[in-house]
Amino acid sequence: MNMLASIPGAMDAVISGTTLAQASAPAPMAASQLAHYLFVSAALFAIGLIGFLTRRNLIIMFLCTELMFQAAGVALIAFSRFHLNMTGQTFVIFILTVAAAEAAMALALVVLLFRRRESLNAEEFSEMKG
Amino acid sequence: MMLAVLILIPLAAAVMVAVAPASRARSIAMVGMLGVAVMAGYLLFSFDWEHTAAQQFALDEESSRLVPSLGVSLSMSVDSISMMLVALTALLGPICVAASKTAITERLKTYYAWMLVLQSAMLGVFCARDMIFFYTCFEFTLIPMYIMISLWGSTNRKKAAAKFFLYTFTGSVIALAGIVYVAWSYADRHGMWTFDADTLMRWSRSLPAATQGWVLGALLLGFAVKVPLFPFHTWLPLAHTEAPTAGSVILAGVLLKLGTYGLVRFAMPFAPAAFVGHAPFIAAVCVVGILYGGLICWVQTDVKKLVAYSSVAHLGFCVLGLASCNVMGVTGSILYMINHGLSTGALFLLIGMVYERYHTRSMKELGGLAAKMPVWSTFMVFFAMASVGLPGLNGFVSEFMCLFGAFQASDQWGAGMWGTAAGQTPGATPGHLGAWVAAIAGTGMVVAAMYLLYMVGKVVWGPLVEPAGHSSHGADAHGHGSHEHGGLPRDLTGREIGVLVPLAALCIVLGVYPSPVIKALKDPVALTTDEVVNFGKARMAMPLVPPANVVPAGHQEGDPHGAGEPAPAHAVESKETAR
Amino acid sequence: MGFMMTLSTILATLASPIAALAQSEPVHAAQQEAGHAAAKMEAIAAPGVGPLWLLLIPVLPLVGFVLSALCAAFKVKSKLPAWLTVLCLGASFAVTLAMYLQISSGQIANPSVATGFEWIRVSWGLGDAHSIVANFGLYIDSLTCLWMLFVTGLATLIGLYASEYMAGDVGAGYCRFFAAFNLFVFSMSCLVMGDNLLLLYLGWEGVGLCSYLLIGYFYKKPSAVEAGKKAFIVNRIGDLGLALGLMLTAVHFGSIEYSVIFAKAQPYLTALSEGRLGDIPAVVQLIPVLLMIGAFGKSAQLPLYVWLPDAMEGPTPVSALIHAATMVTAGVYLIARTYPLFLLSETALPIVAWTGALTALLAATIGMAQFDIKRIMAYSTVSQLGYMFAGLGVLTSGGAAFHVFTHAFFKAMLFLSCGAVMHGFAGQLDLRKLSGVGSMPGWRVVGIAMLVGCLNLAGFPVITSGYWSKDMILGEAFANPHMVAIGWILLLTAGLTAYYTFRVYFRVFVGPKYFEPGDEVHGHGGGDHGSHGADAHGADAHGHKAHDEHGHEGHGHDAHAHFHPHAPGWAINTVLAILAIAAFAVIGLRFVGGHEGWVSGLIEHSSANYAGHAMYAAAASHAGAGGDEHAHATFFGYDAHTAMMYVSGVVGFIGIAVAFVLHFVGRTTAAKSRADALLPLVGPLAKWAQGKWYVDELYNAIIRVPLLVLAHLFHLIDKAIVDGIVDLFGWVPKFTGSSLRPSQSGVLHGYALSMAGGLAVLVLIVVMVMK
Amino acid sequence: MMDRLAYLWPEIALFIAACVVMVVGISPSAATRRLAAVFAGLGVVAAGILAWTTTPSGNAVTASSGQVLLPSLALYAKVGIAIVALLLLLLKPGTVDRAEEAAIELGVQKFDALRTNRAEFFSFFLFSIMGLMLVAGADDLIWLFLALELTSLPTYIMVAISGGAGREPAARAQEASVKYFFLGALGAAVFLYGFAMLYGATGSTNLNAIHASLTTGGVSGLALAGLIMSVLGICFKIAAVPMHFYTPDVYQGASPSVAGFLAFVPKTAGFLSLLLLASMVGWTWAPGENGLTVSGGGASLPEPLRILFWVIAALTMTIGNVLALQQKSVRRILAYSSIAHSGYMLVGLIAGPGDGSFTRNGVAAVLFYLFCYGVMNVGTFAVLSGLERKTRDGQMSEIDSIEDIRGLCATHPRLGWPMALCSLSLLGFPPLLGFWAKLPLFTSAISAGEIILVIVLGLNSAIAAFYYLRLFGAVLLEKPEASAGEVSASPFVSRRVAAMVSAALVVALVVVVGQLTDASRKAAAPKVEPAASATIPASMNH
Repeated sequence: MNMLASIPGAMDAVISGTTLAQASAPAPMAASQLAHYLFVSAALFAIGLIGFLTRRNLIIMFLCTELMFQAAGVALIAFSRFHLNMTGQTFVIFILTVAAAEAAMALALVVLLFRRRESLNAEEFSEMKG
Repeated sequence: MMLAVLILIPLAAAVMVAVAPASRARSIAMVGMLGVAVMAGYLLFSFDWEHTAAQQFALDEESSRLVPSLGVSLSMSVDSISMMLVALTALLGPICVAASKTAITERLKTYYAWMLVLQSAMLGVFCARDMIFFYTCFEFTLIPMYIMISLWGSTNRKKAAAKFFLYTFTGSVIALAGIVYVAWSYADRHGMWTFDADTLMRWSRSLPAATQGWVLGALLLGFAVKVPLFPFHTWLPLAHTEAPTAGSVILAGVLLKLGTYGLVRFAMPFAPAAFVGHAPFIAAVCVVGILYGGLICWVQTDVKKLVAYSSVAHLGFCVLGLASCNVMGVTGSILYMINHGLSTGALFLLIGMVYERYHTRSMKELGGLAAKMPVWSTFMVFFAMASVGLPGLNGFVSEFMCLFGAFQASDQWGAGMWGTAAGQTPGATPGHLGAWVAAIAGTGMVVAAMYLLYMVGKVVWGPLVEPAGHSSHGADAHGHGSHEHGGLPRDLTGREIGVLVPLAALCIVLGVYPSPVIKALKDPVALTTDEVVNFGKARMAMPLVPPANVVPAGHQEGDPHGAGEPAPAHAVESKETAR
Repeated sequence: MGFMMTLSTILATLASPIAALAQSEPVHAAQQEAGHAAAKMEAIAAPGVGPLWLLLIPVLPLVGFVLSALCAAFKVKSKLPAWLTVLCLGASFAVTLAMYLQISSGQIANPSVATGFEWIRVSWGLGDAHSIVANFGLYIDSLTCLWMLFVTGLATLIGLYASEYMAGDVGAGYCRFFAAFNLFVFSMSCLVMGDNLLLLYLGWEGVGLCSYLLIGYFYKKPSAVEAGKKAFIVNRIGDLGLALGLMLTAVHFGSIEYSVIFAKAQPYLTALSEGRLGDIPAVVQLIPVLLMIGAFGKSAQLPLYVWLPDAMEGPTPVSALIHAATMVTAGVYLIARTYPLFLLSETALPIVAWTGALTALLAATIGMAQFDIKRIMAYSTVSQLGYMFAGLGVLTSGGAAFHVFTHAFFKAMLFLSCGAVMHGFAGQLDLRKLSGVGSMPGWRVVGIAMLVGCLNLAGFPVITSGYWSKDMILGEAFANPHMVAIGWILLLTAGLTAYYTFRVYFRVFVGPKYFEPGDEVHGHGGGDHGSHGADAHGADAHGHKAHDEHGHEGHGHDAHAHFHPHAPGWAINTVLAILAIAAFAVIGLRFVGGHEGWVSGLIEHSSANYAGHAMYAAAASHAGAGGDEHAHATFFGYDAHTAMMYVSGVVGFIGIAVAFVLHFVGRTTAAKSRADALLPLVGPLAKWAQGKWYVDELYNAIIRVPLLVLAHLFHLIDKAIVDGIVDLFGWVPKFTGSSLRPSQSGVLHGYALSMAGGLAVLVLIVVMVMK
Repeated sequence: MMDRLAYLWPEIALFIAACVVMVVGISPSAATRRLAAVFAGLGVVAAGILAWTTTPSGNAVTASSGQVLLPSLALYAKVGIAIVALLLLLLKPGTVDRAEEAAIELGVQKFDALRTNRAEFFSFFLFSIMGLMLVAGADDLIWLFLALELTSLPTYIMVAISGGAGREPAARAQEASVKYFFLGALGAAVFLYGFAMLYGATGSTNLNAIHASLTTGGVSGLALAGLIMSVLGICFKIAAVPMHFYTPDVYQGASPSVAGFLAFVPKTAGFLSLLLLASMVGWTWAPGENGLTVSGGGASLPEPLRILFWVIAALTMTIGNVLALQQKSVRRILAYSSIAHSGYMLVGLIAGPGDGSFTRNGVAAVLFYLFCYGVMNVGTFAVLSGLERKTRDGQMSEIDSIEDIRGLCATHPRLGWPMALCSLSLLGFPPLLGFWAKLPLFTSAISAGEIILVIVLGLNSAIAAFYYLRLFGAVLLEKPEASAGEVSASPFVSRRVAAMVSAALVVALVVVVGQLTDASRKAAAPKVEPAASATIPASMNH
């Protein structure tokens, strides 16, 4: 993915540039370490996307979107550590709450659908077209 | 203020028609139309005929402001050109209502309400001095016509109505783009938006020729669809054959004139350099339109389609007059708008009368009606002659002036083989048309004779041919019983004659004694041609003496070098045009 | 009847004022004769202001038209419109006569202008220099008097004739006929008396309209409607030429009024007379060529003559007045009126002469081979008009005018006689089905009138006016060294004319008595072509049954026994008598007044004047023959004029003799004559001549059919391509819409996939742009 | 802290109203249950008034208290949202459990607090509107993310439960909700990841801070990637091209009143967030010669972003219009027309703020268009929801195909004429509101030099003319199909009122177009430090 390729380059610019919230206490994280974390989050994101596209079961598809949410969380934590400020982590907390809300909603929807259609295969739901 | 009243009367009548019971719809509509006619008459009476070029009856600035940030205002005013066309619209209104008494039997309220709305929209177009107000009325004429065609048309009316609406709508969107571009370039320079016609004219005149070319292209495209000029005319025959009689009369009588009025009032002053530059191209399109339209008429079997194509040919002459950019040509084309409205409107009325009796328009099923309908035949021959341009009737005066305008407008008269030793040809005016254009367009007169006499020969003269259901048994001596349902006697009723007589009288009067109309048009036409030929130097030079009944409209606020309203006509003497 | 007497006395007293005029005349002519080299053309005098009562001349026929139209509106069932017409036209003739008397006595200045009201005035600049003015005014000079005299005179007579001739249609179409008749005279007077070319154009198209209405009078017959349409359209083609000429005059001279044109043409004329031809710009030389096209259209000359023979579909009075005497001479009048312009152009007059001569020859050859006597008379009119144009071409405008004058009378008489025959024999016009009519009871007057007419037309020496007028033209043709070829053509045509004229006379009016009734469509008591739907005519007093459509051919033969021809009434006979007397009286005019007679006297005082010998040298010189001096060609050594006196008489006599031998001697039946024996000798020529040299078919093939094909092609193009493109614009969005529609497959994964794909594509685009 | 609260009074009012409505909804007495809608209305009105009075705008907004990029955006947006929300409320999605309520009245079925979801519908409605107002007031990425999620989650539920009685409509609603939810979640994930990257690139989530770091430090690759990901994610909300696939099925599946809600609320949320993102990354202000000229004139968005917007705008307009041509179902036509209108608004976005005068200011044009679109669209959906037809199995189902609305002006004039007027206004026919909304788009695009886009805009409005004309013609001219089941007006008067009010607004607002345009221009005006720049020249507020 070309985005990944551009990240190390971005890192040098960031480091040389002045980041605002330069925390005093813990030592700044090295760019290479950040890249590892970002690589993991990108992978998670990709897996989630591919899972969403391939799997037919609605619950699995929802789980894939959850995966993509968590990928963003991982990235955020890595950046927070990198920038040494807490904003990223607060963001993750909120992501978790929202993900939980969505999960509740998704399962409620799945229950509603299952009662009607006895099956959770996505192909079932395609009468409307054109 | 009076113009606002003029435009509101039909709207008010339309509302009353919508509210009133269906039975009274027609009478209210007639009252509304007559109200408009009376108001137009009063305007004609109180119009200051000395300063015909001045914008009269203008609304004062404040009350007409609509969208200040966009500079859009409801500014209305009228000079003698618009006054003539307002009079024509006011005249055709009552005639159409009277003519559709027997033709329209169901959904009367919708019909008359929308006809009144159409009338007010048309009047709005002729009185508008603000481009957006003009564009709005220009667009608003589409809805009533669309409804009339799709409700009271004959066989494939849906397709005809949709094509009519979409074709004209696209054309006018392109014209709007042109107008907005000019307004934007003005705002870009002056920092303030305005859509007032005079200001934009003065501004767009100063644009470089290339940009003027684009502006002219957009405006020309928009109005050419409406006129209709040659390549954009295919909607007209379809719309005419499907429209009810009164719809056709208004469509031919006034709606086509919106295009030509737009050309003379907005396209020419907005892009004078480009217009003069492209005049030969426009003339070529017109000449093609004349011959192409004429020849197609000759092979038509449907009478209405024949007269529709003849409108394409006739309006070719009208725009040819404009393309000549000289007083003779432009006066001729404005006269042509009025004359075409009268003669072709009458022809459609006549065709409608036959359609009400025999329910067919195909020339194969009709023939030799002179035997059965002598009065109708007299009127048919009369109006055919008027539209073929027989001298003594109105068609000739305008057709001759357009042709002569084109003949005159050429630089060749001064020099070369055509020139004279003394180099002085008093009758010539600068331009790029000349003898050959007039000669080829002149053959259009012969073609006009061919197709109109073909129609008259087939429908009026010749052995009696009646459609299957209507032929009264053989040449019975007394032909009393008429089989035509719809309760119409064989020949014209008093009402129908009453509708045709005013048109015929006007044809004769305008044919024999057109000089008062020509004199009235002299100044605004001189102004327009001067603006096109030498970019409005005359208007600039005019002293600032506002004529009597013009509310001092004052300068367009924030426009430093505006010369205000053009001043009395006699100051307008465009310079010596002959070299 | 009283009116008739006053008319003949007037004619007789013509001599007195002319005599007064003549005294002053010879001196001037002689002087002109002598000083040929240095003679300066006296300019056309600036017009004086004419009295307004002159406007009565055009207004009276207009009043007649309005009254007849009212009669039509109120469905008048009597002969009232006829009497109204005769009254109005008679009054108009009286006013014309008064005008002539005042002009000749000098009370009104010779060229004078009486303006009624302003018709069209468009000015595009300062003052008059840049404006075109067309008033409803009259330009009066002797040429106008000449023309209006015979127009209104003949119109009155033929109006009287028509009152009886059209009696059959009293209830239906009678008013319409007389309305168009009056409108025609009004248009003709506008044409002749108009003071500007635009009013001439109004009259020009007005007479075209009236001829359309009158030719198409029997509108039930498709052939009549077709003929009317053909006449109007061919005239319109001519009118286009006239319009362009008018515009060119307006552009060059800055005005279209005769007085201004002649004044502005003056410098060119002086240049011409001094032989400085270079000074005349090409534009000015083009004007007459364009005006000529209009003249040829209206006066049925070579290219545009095809409409006149078909115009015989109209009732006979129409053929007599319009298509023989007045309307067709409009072309001659136009050239005479604008003669100074024609003189300016090197090529104009020779073209006119040659066209005239060729038309005369062509028409004569066709006339010889026809069987329908009205068609023969039509072709003879075309031929005689060719003579007049040739006369104008060879610079004898006086001779041409005199021929117009004489031709008007005797051709009207011939047509009316044929009309009387057709009227009497229920529409029979075929000379193979009629014989010995002159000697039948009640047909005496018609026979004599026919004889007089034929003699005049054939140009029987000395005693006929036709001879004198034709002689003037022939004389002048041979006098002019360059026009000798035309002279010979005209001479040959004179012979042919004499032959076909007397072919008709000997086949129809003399010989064994025999007749077959025609198909009654044209004649009196015809079918229900009355437009008012009034009851059909039912049994006519004389037993003609009313037939709706074409009568049955067969009916004629078996009815031989009990059908007897309907002899013409008093109105027809008196008119024929008057015309016969007039034909002879006109000879007098040749010798009275002026060097070459009364008519050329009038011409000399009008704008058509410049036929004086002084001009001779100039015309000769710029006709390219190197004007050494006033070369006066001789005819085999003798002086051209005197020689022509004898030669043309002899040729005429030979023509009559040949006709006598072939068509009278030994002819026992109406159908056959000795001429038929000669047919094989001539071979295909006879068939071709009978087929009118297939000119109609030629025009149809090279003009009408291609135009029809082109029209259908345009219609196809319009429907397919122009409309097609518009529909294409409509179709493209629909097509893309329908092609994109499957993308909405309804399946969730499909959407997700295309969303992801879309994202990828967009990112790709952004990245590419970044590069 | 207290000045932050000043932003939230309208949202607080909505929140309280939502809770009250929920409680009222489960009260045993039917009368109080029916009051739920009234309470919801009161809540929205209160929020509107509070927004009008309390929201700080213009210079009152300080860096700490809110985003200074478009300071007065919140005031205009919140008031506009409140007005359109009121109209949407009038649509009163009462079909949710009408059969159940009827059964309860007849006593056939005992009221069971657990089963009923009528009032919950209104609370979700209010929560979604609250989310929308939060988006308007957002000044932080986290806040923006939460607000967007708060806007869309309730809508998923509304779609799912809006199917109303009857087997077949419910099944269709559920299918719609599936598609909407899952694709929505995908979109959310994408823009969340974008936000993450943005944070990563700039180190802060506060919009002002990000703006400052981007303008000073320049837009790094990571920031650009983050921006693009978030823009593409948000495109789902405004149904722009790559993410538009759900729209037709969802609008057809959900009941028209909910579809009307979907046509306005997520679209406004999307556009407001796009405006914030774009103003965050571009449009730095410099007082110009006659008003404010953006540095680098209008197109100061980074080139790739501008190209992205340009391509999305062109594709959205064209595909939206073109696909609508042959549709038989009115709902699907309106769905595609809403896609097309998103395309038009994107043109305004690209044109950027210009020099601040109304006709040069794309942002003002977008805001004005949003409001006008909201008003026009409610009319059309109100008409659809105002009609219903008895299906075979006796149930009353809502109409779908164009045949059902034939001759509506004759049969139900109070619904026919609003549809006619609104479809003409959506077309942009001159005297109506739609034309005045589209005109600034034309002028701002021309002033920004996007000539090609203007041509595409013109062509599209011509193509759009075709299917709007079909709607107009069907309603006004054609005779009702005799064969189809008898189309009757639904019992809910409020829907007819909504239709008529919206039609009246479409005509009446033309008179006050001047004032409205000024308001939207002020909304799009930048924060100008009084000390630094000269007062805005007189001609500016002309």
